[in-house]
Parts: sequence; structure tokens; C-alpha cells
Amino acid sequence: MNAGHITYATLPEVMIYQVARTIQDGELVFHGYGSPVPALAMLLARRAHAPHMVHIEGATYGINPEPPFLPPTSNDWSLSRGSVMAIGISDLFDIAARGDMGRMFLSGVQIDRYGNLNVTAIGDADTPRVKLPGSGGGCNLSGDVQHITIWTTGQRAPTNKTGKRQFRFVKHIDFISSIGHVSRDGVSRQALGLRGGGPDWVVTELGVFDFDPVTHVLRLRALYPDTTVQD
Amino acid sequence: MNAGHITYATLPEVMIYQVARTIQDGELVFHGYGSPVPALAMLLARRAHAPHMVHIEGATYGINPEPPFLPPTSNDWSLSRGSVMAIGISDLFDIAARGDMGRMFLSGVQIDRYGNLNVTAIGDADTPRVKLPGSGGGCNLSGDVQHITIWTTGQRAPTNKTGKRQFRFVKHIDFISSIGHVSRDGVSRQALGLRGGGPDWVVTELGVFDFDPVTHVLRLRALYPDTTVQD
Amino acid sequence: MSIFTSEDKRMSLADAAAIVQDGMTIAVGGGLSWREPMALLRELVRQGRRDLHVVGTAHGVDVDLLCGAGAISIVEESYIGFEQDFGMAPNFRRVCESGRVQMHDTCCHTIIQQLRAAEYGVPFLPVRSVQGTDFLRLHPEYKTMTCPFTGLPLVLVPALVPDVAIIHAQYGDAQGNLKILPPLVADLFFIRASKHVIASVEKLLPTDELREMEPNVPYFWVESVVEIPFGAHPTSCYPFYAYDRAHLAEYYQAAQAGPDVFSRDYLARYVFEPATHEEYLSRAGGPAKRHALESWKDGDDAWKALFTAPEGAIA
Amino acid sequence: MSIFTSEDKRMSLADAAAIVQDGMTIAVGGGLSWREPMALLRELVRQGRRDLHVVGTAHGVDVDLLCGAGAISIVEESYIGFEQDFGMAPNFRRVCESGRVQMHDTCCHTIIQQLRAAEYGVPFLPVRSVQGTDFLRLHPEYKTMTCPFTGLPLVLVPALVPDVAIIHAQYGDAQGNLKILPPLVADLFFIRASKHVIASVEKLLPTDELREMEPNVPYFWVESVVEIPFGAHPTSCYPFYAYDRAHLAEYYQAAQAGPDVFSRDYLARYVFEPATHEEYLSRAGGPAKRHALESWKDGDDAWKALFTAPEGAIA
Repeated sequence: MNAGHITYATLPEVMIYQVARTIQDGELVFHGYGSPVPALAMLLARRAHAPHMVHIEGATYGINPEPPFLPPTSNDWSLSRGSVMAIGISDLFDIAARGDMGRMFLSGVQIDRYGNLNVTAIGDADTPRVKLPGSGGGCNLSGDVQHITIWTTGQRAPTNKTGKRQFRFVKHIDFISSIGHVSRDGVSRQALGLRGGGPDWVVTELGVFDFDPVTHVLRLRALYPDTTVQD
Repeated sequence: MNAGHITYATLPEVMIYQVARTIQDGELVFHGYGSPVPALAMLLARRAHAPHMVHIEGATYGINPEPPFLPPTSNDWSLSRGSVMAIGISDLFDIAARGDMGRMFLSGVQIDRYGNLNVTAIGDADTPRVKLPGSGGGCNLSGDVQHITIWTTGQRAPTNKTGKRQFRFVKHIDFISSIGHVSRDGVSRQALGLRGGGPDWVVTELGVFDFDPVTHVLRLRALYPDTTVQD
Repeated sequence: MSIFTSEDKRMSLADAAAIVQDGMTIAVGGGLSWREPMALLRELVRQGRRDLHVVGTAHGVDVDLLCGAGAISIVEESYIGFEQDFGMAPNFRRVCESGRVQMHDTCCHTIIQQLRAAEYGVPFLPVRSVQGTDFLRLHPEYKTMTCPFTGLPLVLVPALVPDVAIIHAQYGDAQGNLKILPPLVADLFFIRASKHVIASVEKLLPTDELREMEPNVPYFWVESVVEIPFGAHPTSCYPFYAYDRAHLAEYYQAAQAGPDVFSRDYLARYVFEPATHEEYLSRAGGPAKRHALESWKDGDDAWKALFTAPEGAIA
Repeated sequence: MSIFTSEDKRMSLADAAAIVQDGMTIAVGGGLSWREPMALLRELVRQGRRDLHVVGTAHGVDVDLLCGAGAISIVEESYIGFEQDFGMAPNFRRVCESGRVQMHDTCCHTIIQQLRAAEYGVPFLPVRSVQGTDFLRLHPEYKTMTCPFTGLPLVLVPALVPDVAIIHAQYGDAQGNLKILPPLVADLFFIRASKHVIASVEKLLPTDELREMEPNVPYFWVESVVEIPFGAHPTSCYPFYAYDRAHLAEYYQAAQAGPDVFSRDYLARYVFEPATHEEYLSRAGGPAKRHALESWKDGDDAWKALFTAPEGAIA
């Protein structure tokens, strides 16, 4: 059993397709570690409608790699195979900071209506109820990258041990790990002096969302055939 | 006729020896380009009293090189021969800026009593009477390096075309390219927040000078046998 | 941040690790499951280090192990976890949630800018991002200013000078020159910003051989070198070996089962009881395991097989 | 500062140089007498470029040539000269002293910090040095502040974004990946900070061959590639050739003799009259000269001989 294949088979191909559609040809695109959906979407986009996309591979920073398989850990040499060269971690973040990264993909355990994401902690940050792994480079990149696609495979709310349904889309976000369109204090990203345009698409296992250009609030754009608004 | 050999033969060996004496064992030492006296002094010091000195070669930034000869231009591969590796230009200046460069060597066409040096322009900086080549890294390094040896082979004042004697040690310096102990406005280097200790030795073709610890003014420490105070 | 000029930096694992003292800030090299200085970290745990402040980018079993051994009081990293492989890091999660460890989560570019400030000898560097996020709340040491050039707000992040960078490199020589192969992650930033650098290497080479490899760390930044083949195990260290997924699964299960099980089934077995690194390797599978982890070179199928989940290993 | 994704970046010398327009800020690669993009610069002169603002560290014949050809209005470099070789740069000196060119002298770490600010997408970087020197008078665009962390004064130097970086590399491929051999001088800083990058290369290789050399510039930063063997002549480009000391002596004598002699004896002969780079090389000594400059490989004596002053060449 190969992990790359498990990943490929168990993730909805429709999600990969929808994420790939958010990529434009000719832009520099990056996915972070632990992100099989964007990784596959980028490989798909480059083979389909975006042959001149620059693919920077999460964690190895290999350029346009041709990985023989997708391993479940991201600093692996298999992920830079076929690259002419790799850049360094600082190059990657500097590229974004100077406005040259076209698109990046972020996920969140909590997502609020402005596209703010939490991958840091549930509850109080001093002694959190659930300590999440952390944002990696997401905090910086959310401010810097031109366009961001938010993706999640966990929009459908599961019930927890006490029977309470836990929603991924939340009204109150416990910790803003990466900034969407409006901060906790109601300040827009423009007023914060941020360079990037923020999230424009949200792709979940249920459907596709974007943000209202005036209110910057998340809105449903398309449901997949097998889902309902109730979900 | 080999340029390296010309250089070696025509520069007073006593100056090279005096410059070498200012180097301590175990410190990281750098000379800039166009500096045959410090270059030879560093090679001498490492073979003599400072075997653990780290020698960074001007312009190639080769580490502890064993050059087969000294070419008259400094970005030359002959100058990094024998190095295990070279660092980059930014590494070199960063090392100094964080306080890890023990000693460096600077020269000047004008030298004032506080050890300020001019290698930028004689006359007004807008339309200079004589445009000099420039300070290279000397401006930054003069602020950052722990200890600086000033050297010059031109202390003895020549007369110019109009018969006026041009002194290298001057009362008024036209342009401060690198900072000594006290700025033009009378501010000490400590008050300026500079990290390095400033120049401690001045070696010329006539003798050796240091700076009074209280007044920071240049003072004669030793004359070579064949020179007089009149010079 | 210092210059080390001794001709022979070779040390025992114990002496090298002893450069790290209780309460110090350490920067651990490598990242995720790649080239982490695990043998040196196990030795830190054996020596009973406490109250370490660990800084870096995205890490995994290295920091989780230190958390599980009670060696850490502050974690200032951008991510601690096992990616899509096993998910969350059990010990890290537990000590953060209990309050025993302070979570000072950071972000990759932020920490690089802080290390760069140290490297450039300046008190801070500016960052445009971070604004609008709760990392500002978590880090009162960051300052904000109105940029005198643009009039826009900026975050100023202070220089970060780790006491010790702990690095595992593929190659080195006795003097301390190192060749680290990419991904370099933040290793060069750690090395340039830290007061001390201790390194383990897969292979110690004569200087003339190392020169041919074009080393990327000069000897004068390195205080000690220890040759420890498989010193990054269970993380990977190409071109020598892939990561040991079965071992990580065993680690994860023990950590997931709670502190007592982790102490008994992992720490005792793999950290405290083995008197030497060789003994550790022998408990971790011996020559057969080492040979298997080197089999990534035998072609894509062999390589791929190393990422196969061992039967029932994942909870 | 931009992303160039075309698959084939090969261009003629004329088309590549035409990316540079009058009034632009250019960053010229290499330094002193090493790996300067001389063929591209000669083409800029042929195309009659004017009012260029040139930025960089320590340079020589490259900037002096542009000064002598009237192509420059601002020089912001740390040094322009011929070291202990020939001394001062005659054209540079003349245009500064006449006021035709503004001398915005800078310093190596300062300009690197300014390029780094551009690279990191921030408006400025702080510098501790420079204070107490007259470079602050020369650069009203620098600002000073009291550091909010230390209370000490700091200089803030603004981001510097050259319009075009002009680079000569040893190797490249059609897509624009480059391998530049050290000393890299400021080339990588220029490449990352500039809006456009044009490169000449000694040798264009198939991508698979270039990969083996471990290129250090990714294609997407490079807008054009021109294969020009001996494209750095009369500066050096190891491992291909040493610098041409006799040619530099001829250059120096012509420049020293004043603008008219320089125009007639150097610019006409070596820049304007040769219709092609091949014609230039033939005027500069042809195959015999090229062979001689490659003879540095034949051992120390041969190498040393290349630094011998040609009889009577030095004024």
C-alpha cells in the first residue's frame, strides 16, 4: 500500500479539479507541507491549462518537480525529483513578500466568514483546549501572496464526544493564524498595509465559495451534485 | 616581471612586519582589495605568531588561502587557491556587523587626527577637485570591526604641481569615508552606537602611531631608524 | 556570533551535547522528518536538560521527543506535527494543553527575519505581514511602527540569537567545515545567528575530500563535530537513508498512549537504556533496518515501499 | 521582482540590451576585473543609451567605459578603479570632476542592505554603521531613527529596486536557468531585487547538463539569455579565461589621454566599429589572444605570466 496512492484515491477528485481551476497560467504557485490536495491540483494544472505555471514544491522548494509518488512527509527528496534546481526556504518567503507569488493554498480547522483561518489553538491561547500543529508559513503568506485558495476536506460538521456538532465555518475564531479580508478589530487588509489580495476561492468537500467584493463575506457559489445546503 | 613580485620588493618589509604585529592569534581578519601590504602582513602573521587567525581574502573571500602569487587585481581565482571554501560578500560584511571581525586594514588619502579617513573625494563632494575611487566596504567596516589598523605608504608629503606640499595627515578632512574615533560634529563612536572599537594602530612608511586613550588623538609611538620627525 | 578556531573540533556525543545547558535557547536543524539531529537530542535528554526554549520553523519528532521528555519550557516554532503522515504531535499537544510548555507559535518568514537581524548585527528587521493575525498578541516583544518611507504600518521583529544551534550534516571534517545537502531548511540561518554550533555528521572526511564537495559551512562557525552514522534516525538523511516510517509509527503510538506509556515504551527503550548510539541502532532494527532504509536508491518501487504503512501501525 | 516563464529566453545581443532604456537604474554584475558583462555593456553604448543610474559595489572598466561613453548620469557604487593594477579610473574621475555625472558613492554593506530590503519586500533595512561618516550627507534618502529596542541611533536605508540587472554567467540554458561561479559578488542580490534580468553566458547547455552543475539562478527570474563566449572580455571569467591585462593597459592609456583620444582609440575601435562580437574579439587579438588568456590552466608560471605588465603598457 502506498501512501501517495491512498491519498490520491481517498480525496475527492472533484476537489482537486476545483482547486486546480483557481490556478492561472504563468503565475508562481506554492503549496505547503501536509497538503496533498493542492499538491495534486498543481500537478494537474501544469499538465492541463497552466503549462507555464511555476510550481514550487512544499518543503523541498523544488521547481517544477516530477515526483515519482507523493510521500506522506514533505522534506523528502522524492518531491524535488526532476527539478532543475530548488530554491531555499528564505527565497520562497521573500518571493511572496515582494509580491511575486501568484497563488498559495491554506486550510484551517476554524474558518470565519472573512476567510481568517485558525490552525494554532482551540480555546484560550495560553492553555489551549486543543493545541493544533501551527501555521507553518501561513501567517506570513496570508498577508503577502497575491491570491489564496482556501481548501478543506472537513466542512461537513462532525459531532464531538458530547454530541455537539463542531463546525469548521465559525462565527467566532479562537485564534487568527492567517489573515483573510478583515481583522478581528474590523480593519481591512488594505488598511493593514498588506500586499496580497487575500483569499478569493474556498473549495470544500461540499462546494465552492468566494467572497462578496463589497462586504468581503464568504458566499456559496456552487454545490457539488451530491450535497445539500443543509450540510 | 611579475606584479606580485614587484609589489613585494618595492614595499618596505618593515611596514608589512609592523602591520602584521597588530594581528592577534585566533581572530578573524580581513583585508580589502588593492591592499598588498595588509595581504602580505596577514600571510606573514598566520605563518608566524597567529597560526589560528582566520584569514579572509579581499574580494574572493576565500578562507585561509595559499595564493601561488599576488595578482594586481583582487577578484582573481589565484587568491582563493588552497581555501577549503569561500564565503560570500554578504557573509563578510555581516560577520563584521555582528561584531565577529577582529581586525581589518584601511587606508586614506586624507587622514585626520581622530583616524577619520577620506578615500572618496578631495574638495567639494558635489563637483570634487579630485574624485577618488571610493571606500569599497570601508565605511561600513570602520563602524563595525573590533579593531582597525590604518596603513599608508604616502605619509611623507609630496609637493604638487603648484609647489604646495600635500599632507596625508590633515587638520580638515574633506569627506569622512570611514569613521575614526570622533565624528565631524564631535560625537564619539560610542555615542553613535557603533559596535567596533575603531582604529588602534597607524602604520606608515615613516613610523607607527596609536591613539591617546583619553583624547582619541593620534600620537607617534615609534619612528623607523631612517626617518625624522621633520618628515 | 562567535569564531571557533581550534584545529580539531572532534568531540564525544556527551561532550558536544554538554555545551547545551538548562534554560538555553536552542535551534534544532533540519525539519519535519528530515535531517534532524536526533542522536544529539537523545543525548540532551539522557543528560537531563530542562527548561530549553526551542526555536525554528516546521518540525516533528525532534521537538515532540523533547516535549515528551520534559526538556522544554517554551516552543517557538511554526509547526510541530507529523503532517498527513500521522497528524498531530501527541507530546507537544499534551504539554501545551496542560500549560507545562508555553506555546510561542511563530511563522516561517518571521523567524527567518529575526535570525537575519541577528546575522546582520542589527536589533530588528521589519516585516509587512503578521498584521491582522493573533501572532501579535502572542509576541509582545514584536513592535509596530509607521514606516517613515511609506506611511504604512510595519511590524518590527527583534533579533533572535539562539544560544546553541544543533545541526546534523551529511559531511564534515575534523576542523568543523560542513557540507549540508538541501533542503537546508533554516540550518544556515541558525548557524550564522547562534552563539554556539554543535554538529553531528554522517561521515567525517579528510579536508581535501571535503573541499571537493564544496562545503557550505566554514569551520570557524562550528564548535564541535561528532561523527554519528545514522545520527538523524528515525528522520531521513539522504543520500544515506530515508526516514524510518515504522519507527515513527511506533513512536507515535507510544506518545499517543499517554506519558506513562511513552516513558516506558519509548524513552526507556530508545533513549535511556541504550548506553551508546550503536546500542540504540541495534534496538531500532540493527543492520537489517539500516540496509532497508538505504534501499531508496534501488529504484522507485523500493523507495515507494518505504512509505508504506506497516500493518496496523497507524492508530 | 518579476516572474518570467517563457520556455525559450534566447535573444540576440541587440534585443537583450534593448531591454535597458534611457534613464533606467542598472545593476552590473561581477566586480573589479572579474566576470563583468562587457559585451552587453558595449552593446548598450552602441545603442546610445543615456542617463543611466548605475548601482553596485566595487567595479572597474565596466563603469568607467559607460562613463567614457556618456551613458551614465549617476554612479552609486562603492568603488570605481583599477586597484593597485592601474589606479584611478580615468573616465569616471573626469565625469565626476566635471559634474556631468553625480557621484552618489555608497558602501558595500549599505547597498547590500538596500537590495535585501527590495528582496524581502520591505521598505527599508536598518544599518548600524555609516553613522559618523559623510555618506549620510551624500544620501538624503537614508533616514535615521532611535531604535525602539535598544534606544541607540540607527540608519534606515531604503529598498533599492534596479530596473535591470545585467549579468554575465559561465553557464545557462535556453529557459534561463544560470550557473554563476564564485566570487558571486552581488549578482544574486541584483537578480533577486531587480525588475528585469538580462544575462549573457559563456556556454549555453542543454537543461539536463546544466542540472548536473547545480545551477544557482532559477529561470523565472531571468528575462533573456545570450550565449557570448568571451562575453566578459577584457575582464576575467574563470574557468574559461583570465583578464586581459594588456587590453586593460591599452584601455587605461586611452582613457587617461582624455576624452578625444579615448573616443578615437578605444570607443571607435572596440565598441562602435565592430559590427559583431566576433569582430570585436578579432580586433582584441583573435584566437591567439584567446588561447593566451586560457593558458592560466597550464600551471602557476603560465598563470603568473598573465599578470606581467606588457612592455611600456603602464603610464
